[in-house]
Amino acid sequence: MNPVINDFVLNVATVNGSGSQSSNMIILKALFRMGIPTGGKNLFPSNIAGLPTWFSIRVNRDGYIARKRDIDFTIAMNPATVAEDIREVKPGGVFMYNDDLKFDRALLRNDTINMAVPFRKIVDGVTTAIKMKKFLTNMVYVGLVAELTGIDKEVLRKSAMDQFGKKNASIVEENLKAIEAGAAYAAEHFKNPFPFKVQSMNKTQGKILIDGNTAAAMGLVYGGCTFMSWYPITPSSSLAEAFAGYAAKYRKTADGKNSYSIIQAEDELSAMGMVLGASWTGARAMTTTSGPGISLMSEFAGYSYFAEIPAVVWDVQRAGPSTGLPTRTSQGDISFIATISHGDTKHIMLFPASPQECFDYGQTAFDLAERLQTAVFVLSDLDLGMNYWITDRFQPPTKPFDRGKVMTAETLSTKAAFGRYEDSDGDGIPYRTLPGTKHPMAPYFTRGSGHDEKARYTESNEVYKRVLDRLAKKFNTAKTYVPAPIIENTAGSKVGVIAFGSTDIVMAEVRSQLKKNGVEPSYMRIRAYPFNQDVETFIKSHDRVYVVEQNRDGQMKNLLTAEFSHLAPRLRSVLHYDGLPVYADAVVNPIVAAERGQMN
Amino acid sequence: MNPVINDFVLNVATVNGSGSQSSNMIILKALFRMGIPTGGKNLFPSNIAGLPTWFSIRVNRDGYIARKRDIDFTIAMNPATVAEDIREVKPGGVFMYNDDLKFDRALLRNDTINMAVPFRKIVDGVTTAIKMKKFLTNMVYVGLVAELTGIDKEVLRKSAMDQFGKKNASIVEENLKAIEAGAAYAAEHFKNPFPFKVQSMNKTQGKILIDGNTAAAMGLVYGGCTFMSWYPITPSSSLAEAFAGYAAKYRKTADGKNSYSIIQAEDELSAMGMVLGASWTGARAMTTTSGPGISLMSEFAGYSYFAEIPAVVWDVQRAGPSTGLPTRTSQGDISFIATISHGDTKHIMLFPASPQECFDYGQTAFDLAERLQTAVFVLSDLDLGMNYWITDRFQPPTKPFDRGKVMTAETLSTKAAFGRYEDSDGDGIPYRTLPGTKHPMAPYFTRGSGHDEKARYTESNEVYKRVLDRLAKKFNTAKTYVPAPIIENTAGSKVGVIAFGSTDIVMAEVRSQLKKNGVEPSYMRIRAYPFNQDVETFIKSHDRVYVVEQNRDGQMKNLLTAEFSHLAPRLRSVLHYDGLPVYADAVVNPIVAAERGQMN
Amino acid sequence: MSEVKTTEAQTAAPAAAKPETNKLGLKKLDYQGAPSTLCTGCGHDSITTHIISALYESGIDPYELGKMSGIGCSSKTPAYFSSRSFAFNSVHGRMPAVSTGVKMGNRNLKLLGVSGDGDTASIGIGTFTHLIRRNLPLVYIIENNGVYGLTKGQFSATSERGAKLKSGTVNTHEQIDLCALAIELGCSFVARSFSGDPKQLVPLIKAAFHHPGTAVIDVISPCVTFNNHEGSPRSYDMVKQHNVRLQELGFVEPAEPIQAQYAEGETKEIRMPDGSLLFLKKLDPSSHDVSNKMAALSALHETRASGKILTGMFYINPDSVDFLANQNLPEKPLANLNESDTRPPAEVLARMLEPFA
Amino acid sequence: MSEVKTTEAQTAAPAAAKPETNKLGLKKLDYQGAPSTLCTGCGHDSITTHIISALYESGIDPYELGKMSGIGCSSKTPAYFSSRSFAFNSVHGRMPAVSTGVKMGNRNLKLLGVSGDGDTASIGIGTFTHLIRRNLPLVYIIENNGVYGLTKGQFSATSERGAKLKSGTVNTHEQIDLCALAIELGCSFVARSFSGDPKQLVPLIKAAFHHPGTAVIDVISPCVTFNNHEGSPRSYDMVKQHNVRLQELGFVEPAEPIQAQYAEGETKEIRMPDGSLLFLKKLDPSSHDVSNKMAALSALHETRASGKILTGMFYINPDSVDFLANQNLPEKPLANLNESDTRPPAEVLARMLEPFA
Ligand SMILES: Cc1ncc(C[n+]2csc(CCOP(=O)(O)OP(=O)(O)O)c2C)c(N)n1
Ligand SMILES: Cc1ncc(C[n+]2csc(CCOP(=O)(O)OP(=O)(O)O)c2C)c(N)n1
Ligand code: SF4
Ligand code: SF4
Ligand SMILES: [Mg+2]
Ligand SMILES: [Mg+2]
Repeated sequence: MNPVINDFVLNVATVNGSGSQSSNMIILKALFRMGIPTGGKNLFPSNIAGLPTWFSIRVNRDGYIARKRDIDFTIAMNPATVAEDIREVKPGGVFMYNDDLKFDRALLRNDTINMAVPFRKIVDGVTTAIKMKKFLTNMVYVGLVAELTGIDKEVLRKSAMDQFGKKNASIVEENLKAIEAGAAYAAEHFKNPFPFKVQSMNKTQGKILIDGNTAAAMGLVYGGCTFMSWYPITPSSSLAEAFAGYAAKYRKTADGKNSYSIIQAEDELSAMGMVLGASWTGARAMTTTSGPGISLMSEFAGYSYFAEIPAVVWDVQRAGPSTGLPTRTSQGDISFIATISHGDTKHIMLFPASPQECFDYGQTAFDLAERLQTAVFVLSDLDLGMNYWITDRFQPPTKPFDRGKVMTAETLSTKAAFGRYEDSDGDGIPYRTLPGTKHPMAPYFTRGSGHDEKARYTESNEVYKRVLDRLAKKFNTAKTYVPAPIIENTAGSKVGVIAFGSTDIVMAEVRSQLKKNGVEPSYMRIRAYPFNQDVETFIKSHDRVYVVEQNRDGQMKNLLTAEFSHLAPRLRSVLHYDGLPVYADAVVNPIVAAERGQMN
Repeated sequence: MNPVINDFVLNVATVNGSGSQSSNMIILKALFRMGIPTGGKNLFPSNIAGLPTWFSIRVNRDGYIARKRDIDFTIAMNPATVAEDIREVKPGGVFMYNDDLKFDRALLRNDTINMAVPFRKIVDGVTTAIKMKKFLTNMVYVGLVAELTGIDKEVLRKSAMDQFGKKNASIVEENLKAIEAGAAYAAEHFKNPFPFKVQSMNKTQGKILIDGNTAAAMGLVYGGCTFMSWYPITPSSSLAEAFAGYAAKYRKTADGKNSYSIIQAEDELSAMGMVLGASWTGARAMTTTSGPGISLMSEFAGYSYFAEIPAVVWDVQRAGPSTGLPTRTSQGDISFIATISHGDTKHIMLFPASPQECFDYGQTAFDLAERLQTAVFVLSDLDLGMNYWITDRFQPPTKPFDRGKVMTAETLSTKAAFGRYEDSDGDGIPYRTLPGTKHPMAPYFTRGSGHDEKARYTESNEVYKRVLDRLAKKFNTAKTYVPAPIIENTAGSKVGVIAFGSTDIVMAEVRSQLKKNGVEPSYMRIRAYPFNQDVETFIKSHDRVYVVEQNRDGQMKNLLTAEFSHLAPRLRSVLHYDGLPVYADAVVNPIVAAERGQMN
Repeated sequence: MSEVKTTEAQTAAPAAAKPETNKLGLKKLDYQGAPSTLCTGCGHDSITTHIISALYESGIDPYELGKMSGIGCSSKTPAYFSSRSFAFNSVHGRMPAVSTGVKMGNRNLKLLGVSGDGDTASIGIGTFTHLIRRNLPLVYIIENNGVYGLTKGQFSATSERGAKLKSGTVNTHEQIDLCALAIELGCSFVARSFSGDPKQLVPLIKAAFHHPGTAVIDVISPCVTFNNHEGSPRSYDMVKQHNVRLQELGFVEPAEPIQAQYAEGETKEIRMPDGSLLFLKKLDPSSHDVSNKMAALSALHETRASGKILTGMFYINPDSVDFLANQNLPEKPLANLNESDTRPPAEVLARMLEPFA
Repeated sequence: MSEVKTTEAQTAAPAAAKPETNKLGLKKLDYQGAPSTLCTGCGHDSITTHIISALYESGIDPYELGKMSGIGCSSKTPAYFSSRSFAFNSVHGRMPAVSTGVKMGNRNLKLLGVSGDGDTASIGIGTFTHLIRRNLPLVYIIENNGVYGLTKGQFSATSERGAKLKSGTVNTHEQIDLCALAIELGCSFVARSFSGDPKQLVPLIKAAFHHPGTAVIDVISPCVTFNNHEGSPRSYDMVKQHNVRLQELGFVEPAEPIQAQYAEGETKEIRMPDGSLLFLKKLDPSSHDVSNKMAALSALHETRASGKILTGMFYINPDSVDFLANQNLPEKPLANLNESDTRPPAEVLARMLEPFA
């Protein structure tokens, strides 16, 4: 039976805090550097050490690297989950396990290729330092996998060296020896042909393998972020910490000063208050958090909307509600953020679908916030933010910053009068002056209570309604500024599919499987709220439109329904919401079933 | 020209902090006690003293006592607003003003009956105590109004005596003299027939004139509220303070103890935390606040939903967003509360439309919260909560409290096992045990993170989805428990109108005016979310359904659209959102225009 | 609480020496919880062990204990002791607010709150302040490791100015000393201890359960993963080196016989309202009098500058009036009140409505 | 700030005696704001008057002043002074957080924060605590009337235990003394004053503008509508009766000549980093040394028990290091940085991406 080439899922079951992360990265990096499309996902627990952790690597020649449920090749290193790991392997798959683990060998299945490996013995052959043993154990399986699947030895070595970075030579040496020991063991003991092989391809030239949070941090450096106030929370902390790292290195002014300020606030509520204060002065200010932090920012979000102060809020969504599953993913904060805060509020949302867009929105979010003078929420999620994705190299942005409508002392002196909340251009967006502007007409009073066009306090019902109507007009104007959807129409198709954010990663695979089932829908990826004209046109030009999202209540579908109620009957939900990233079948099966039902 | 009987709007323009509130109440009470349908509205500023305040009293024989824009009879006591007050009087109306005010008499109109009254002179005739003068001035207009409109002298006297309650005799005496001085002046100087008269009727027998907040406080006393934690905020403070007053008087146990605890928390976030703690033990716990407080309760609202802990949150809505107009009304918190808090959450809302329902929901809200083990939000508003409404006397509730599914030590001992989040009855609602229950199976671990049916910590995707699905089933079950809509169908009508909460007060007048315009729609008053079957049936059985609400974004319509997307195209919005209560024309005109457009 | 004794069958151990039991007839084992998921060697796990000892020795009925916590590694620990007790693991920084509601709802529950230094001093400092202002009867244990353990080691507000993380980040902010803050705010039971010192911590916890008001015990509890490195002022080594223990402590329950193991003279005896006794034997004659608030504050300020870590009882006022005292609550918990206890008779409603007729 | 002098035309008053102007050539009138909408006689309005005096005498450029506040009658006052300055009336209890962002965004803005006792000690105590921990340079005036004025007179957290409202409600909670709390939290400029005492308050405000860090001034400011009744510890009469003024105060701007109006001996001279001088002439030789933190705390604790109200400078450390010092910010405010200041060159991005290739 000849082996499957460049198409399998490797799943490593270990315990967190055991250093398996670097072994997994070496394998992932090597495959990527062999030009093979690869995706890596870390399924980690919400504690620091000792609980089950799985790292899955999907290799797929066609570039389908979203989550795939069935597992071809498992490496079982964790006694606590060995029974479950045995069950999860696809029939005909490979179950390799650490022979030192204590478990009932009768559990081993006869429809899988079971490979016992004496890790302790192999490690003992490499080192006598007890402290090192725990970490070297994980390196052994790097060698085993490389040998069995045919990973290029030189590429593997280079990846290992990169991974150990500046660690001292002896440690690097021991790790490499452990890898080789694993490879040697495999070569010597597992002679029969291995069912899953890799072969170099050329699908990753000029690309990088990066997580969304790091990409976002780079994007903020280039997007002109000068103020970040944040509070630690999984899965958003790595974005803030990456920005702190890059800013310290690359954001020094000529005279060695920092062109930024980062504050770890006492909580998310204060963090959002600091953002509004800094944005009010004209700085590009943002915060990054997850669901629980967004809830604490509700009151200030309403202030940003009504007093029209720019703000960028990065929400790396996790499975809610409440504390929920801090280390699982979801797209569950959409309904909440769309109208967050009491009263008539509507907020701008961006839905990045790749590290590339996480990078680009580092500037786009600020441009929109300063242009529209309101809060812009960027809804990433744990899967996109913390897992590793192949993406084109980011190009340094050339588009100048859009600082929005700012009235300087010079421009003021050409005006007869100035009203902070005057709709002088008719697009609903007023001009603002920055604190410190030395001109008698510049200063104004910012408040969250009733105010007129001159920012004076008023309780007048006419003025209050006028301001609310202008804010609605401004939100409508936003449609012309926010990123338009990406549409791939299938000529003549009566069926459309809508997805957004990280769900997009599975959509190529979904559409190819749908095609095999005789369904060739048009596809629209929504990138922002409010929805512009193209979104309406797309829905209108199809009879049935499936809205695919990773939450229980069909939150995007509800927004589309409210916006285009005349088209609501065409919309149907395809929902996946168990905290793990969506996989192709979860989308294909319901659509095929519905379309089949449609036909007869 | 014979006078209009029992159909006019009196508008008193004064300055807050000048004690005009008691004068206005004496007039309102007298009219009410003459059996004439009357409604009183206080239009007050967001400060303590010195700013313009208007009190409008609408007398209407047909019982239409919602806000009416045109003013028939104004009493101008405030120099700062006299020009505006002159403009606002209906042609042919009466503009009575304090002659001591300094303003340009040329502003007085010739199409209104202008009546100058020398208040200082009249008051000087009553007292020499300078401190008293300011307060007695307002009493003078009580006499003027009574004399001119024909308010029954005895009824007026009784109302004045009640109003002064336990004040010392001499003060009461002086006030009565000021009233009489006013009446005498009118009798002597304004001989020609007055255009607006009142005549006793019998429309208020056995009724009371009360504000929604006080009614709610009484309802909480009878509804079994044993714990209230709150933070002062307009327009909700009077609800908490009324409950504190009634509880102190009427909620003493046999041995003189308090059958309740009230805590003024340091902020609304802590207040909601206290509610959850007390509800968790089994106490009927609630908090009362307005928009800004609701925003601060976002995180705990999600906890209440996911860990399934009862809570009652009274939201006396005010004009938002942000600080907004603290002393103006709106129904603007609906979208925010429906899915408040991050993640997939859905919350139960009740929409009281009268002081009677504010009273009833004092028990209903707790019954629902304990039955469904979740937060119940009661959305009142400033108009319903702080203004005065004629309503039937409340009857002491006889329905026993519904304490929901509580497993006692006794019932536990009949069970083989107990799981706090087990759906043993299949309606999605599990059983809970109260802390302190002395049985080995009783104790469980309450958390906002992932948990299984036995309340054990888990990050399993299957269990997480199962819990989310059960919570959705529970929310569906809620449809059978929450108050059903009140429906008045017009046989054969293709048009329906939906309203809810305080908007209902204007609907009788709206429907009678619509009828005059040849439009006789069916009317449904929604009383709760989630919507039960009757709501769907109502929409389904009409081609065009107008959803009338007091917010800009059509928040109820959006909820209906999301819930019944197949019926969405039938729904149309009629919106009024300027912070002042809705008036008949604001609803009638757009519906008539739309229906006329429909016909041709 | 009703007098019903726990009814579940005692699995009698026939042969082995009859296992030691407390006044409730429970074994220490009966106060265990689920296995911990914290890092091996984490200070919090030692605190859990000492909490178990205190509960067991005090003979606290697990059914009457309410375990409250916020969010963090520390706040997970209620799952690792007394699993027969109800627990409420709330949201980050809000344990004091939830505990206030719980105590009002059921006054018979003895509340033990466990929180972290991030949970208390950063996001939770507002609820901490107002808990003390109200003086809610709650045993408040802060498991203080100077960092946010669960979110991988950022500084918390209690970390010393100038402290350095493994990543090299230096803390430039003023340190919050939760004990000095609690004393300034009027807290009537303030102590500090160390996760590795059961002889000091167990008596403190036992005394705290008898205190009429909020009892704050700030326990230094090293985070072996993020704040136990060379030069960290919170590592096991540094704490052991700089720990200055103020007193030898002993606690005697009301009914317990007093083994006179405390030498005369330097031993201060503090009688709690219920007659239980806390013995404080000064280890240094010059150390301050624990009933003198200003002396306690000065002692804390002086040692802070010196780098020494003062542990033991700082300040206690056994005559403190707790929050319940002026709530005039009935014996029967509010949670158990029903229609008959709360619904006024029909004519009361008529009287209420009178002014509105 | 750039050296551009204010350019708007000075309306020269030809005939009348040339009106007094400050170093900027501005009249006191130029520091007025909109008419107040507070109750006549409200203490807050007097504080506004004294703020105007301090701004005028200090010659603070209205364009460089940022007026920050939370929500309450007190927080409305920024509208009633210096209407040429930008103002940010934020949400209840969060002025310190917004101010932190404002100062980072534009370091050249001098920030004056006005808050109420409810805004600071109840909902805002968390942001107050962490503002001090970070030591943000901000003049923080608390207009303290012991109640929530704007929501009609409920108690705030600073009201004395046992105080009684007109409605008869008695405060049973522990009082928070914001000055003692600030000192304990490490604030390096803490003073208390009284709305009716400009001779004390004006120099304090002027000194606060020169302080390198957070400067807290708790100003007792009677609410004539809800807390000025017989027996209220915060009424004008009670404050006048019990006010114990610590020092005669004088403040001299760096350039100003020192009129030697301070007697030798008992006068302490505090030199601010920019050379300006705060003179403190003790009115009672036994009163504490303002550079001694513990002495300040003891003085506050003693007087609290006595019912006396101590006012004046409690504690000051002019060598305090403010939050900006270790932020390593460029001279040019972050608000004014654009592509050229913030975008690293293209090859930097290549270097950043290197580890991910
Ligand atoms: C609103 C909110 N913000 C942030 C978090 C993320 N979070 C979880 S634990 C923690 C800090 C815990 O630190 P500490 O209280 O010191 O406990 P430790 O882990 O050190 O024992 C944070 C910030 C959260 N759960 N909720
Ligand atoms: C989140 C929130 N809660 C409550 C309020 C209502 N509120 C407005 S002012 C105020 C208290 C003000 O008291 P204080 O700060 O002492 O100022 P004062 O009016 O006494 O000057 C409150 C509770 C609000 N605006 N926002
Ligand atoms: S991270 Fe630190 S605090 Fe958390 S469990 Fe590990 S050692 Fe304990
Ligand atoms: S209510 Fe009190 S604080 Fe508010 S303006 Fe009036 S006197 Fe001042
Ligand atoms: Mg910690
Ligand atoms: Mg106040």
